[in-house]
Amino acid sequence: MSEEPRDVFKLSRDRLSVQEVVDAVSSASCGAISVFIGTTREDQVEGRKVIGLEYEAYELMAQSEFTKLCDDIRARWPTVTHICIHHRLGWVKVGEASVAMAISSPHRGDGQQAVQHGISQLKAKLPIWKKEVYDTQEASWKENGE
Amino acid sequence: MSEEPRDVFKLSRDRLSVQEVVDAVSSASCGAISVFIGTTREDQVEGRKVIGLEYEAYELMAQSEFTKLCDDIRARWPTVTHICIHHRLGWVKVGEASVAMAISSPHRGDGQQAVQHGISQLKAKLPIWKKEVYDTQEASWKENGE
Amino acid sequence: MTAQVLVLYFAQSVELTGLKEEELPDVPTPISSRDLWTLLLRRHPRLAALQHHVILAVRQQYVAVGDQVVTLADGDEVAVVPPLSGG
Amino acid sequence: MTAQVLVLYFAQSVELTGLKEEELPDVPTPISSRDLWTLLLRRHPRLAALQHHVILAVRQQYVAVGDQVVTLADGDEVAVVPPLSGG
Repeated sequence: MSEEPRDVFKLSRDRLSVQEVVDAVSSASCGAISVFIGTTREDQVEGRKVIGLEYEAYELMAQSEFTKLCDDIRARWPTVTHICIHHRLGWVKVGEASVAMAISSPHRGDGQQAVQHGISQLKAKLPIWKKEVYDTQEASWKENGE
Repeated sequence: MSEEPRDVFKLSRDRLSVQEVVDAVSSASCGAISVFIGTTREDQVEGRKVIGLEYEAYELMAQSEFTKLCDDIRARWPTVTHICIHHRLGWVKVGEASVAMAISSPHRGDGQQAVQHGISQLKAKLPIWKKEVYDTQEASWKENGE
Repeated sequence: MTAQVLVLYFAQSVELTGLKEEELPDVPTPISSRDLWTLLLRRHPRLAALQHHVILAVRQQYVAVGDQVVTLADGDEVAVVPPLSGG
Repeated sequence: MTAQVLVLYFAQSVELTGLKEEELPDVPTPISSRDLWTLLLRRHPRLAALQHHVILAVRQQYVAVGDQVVTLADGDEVAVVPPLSGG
């Protein structure tokens, strides 16, 4: 009755669908789906207003780093069933989601910890970059963990 | 620029929409939405197979306990912006979601902790009950924290 | 003094009493929550299956079965609350 | 020995070099990652803005700029990896 674990990764210029990310991890053997959604925050930086973010990725390498990330999660939380990350590329305006991650697990504790760890690792390891774009037409590249 | 915090609670016999729960907490001032979805797990209990769960609630009191739960979360994590819980009533068959909770916050750490606490409190405090129904036509009332 | 209260049953207590709710016209008040439970138990002896597992709710506030004294008014809701299992 | 490698630039390094990628026909191999970075820096002096903040990726594996020696073959991908900011 046990299912083959699924690791699903998608980079896309389209709006993210939370439902699609959740459906990708759904499993009759799981009682819990833990989800994190990162959105572009309205922000003021030195008097300039952030109007959106521009994302780019080293796509093939992002896929292989995602596979390592999944291996790491499964080593730490062996009960994790399915893992899905969708990340947007290109222009993401304020209020829209840039990343969604979902993990299914039989019980909720493991999945919630695994999502927290997974998002930290995604920010530390996946070759993806964003530039903050301001209402003044200026822009600046961001750095995680600043 | 700061928004009025929203506490949204819905009990419903319809299928849960994750998108609706996420949209209920979305906010331009937030960079993080943390979500938990509880689903009915396929399970064997003493040789009988669980085919679904039957939920009921003391509806008015559930609403007032939800308000207390939100007050408790906001006291512990003051940065929490919006909180939404949708809980299903009636028949929920295996694989479907019975509860979805979403919390938005400026940064992700607070929201993720708040969702974990929120789901524990929901299970401990909201006057909602479920009966496991088996393929043998038998059924038994469940108890959280067994 | 007595009050007319509306008693609500949930989950297993519906099956044990065969009722979802009933009006009780002459509940003494003030009354300890233990005496209130005993009164319900006398009306519905099968509720004994929930003994030690049940709590009450009076006007939508939880009250453990014990020494706490509650004051009831006409129209108040009293609920029988078997172990919770939401989520 | 030398190898012909494909260098990929991302994020700020695209703006500093004006390039998304370029073929380098004569990269010595084996080579330390520090010497590889120095070679890129000589071609594109503006990359100095990333000094101490950059790492490389060789055949899609991260390599810190330092003593580690990499062996390159024709067609290998080398990427300039400014500080990550996904999520």
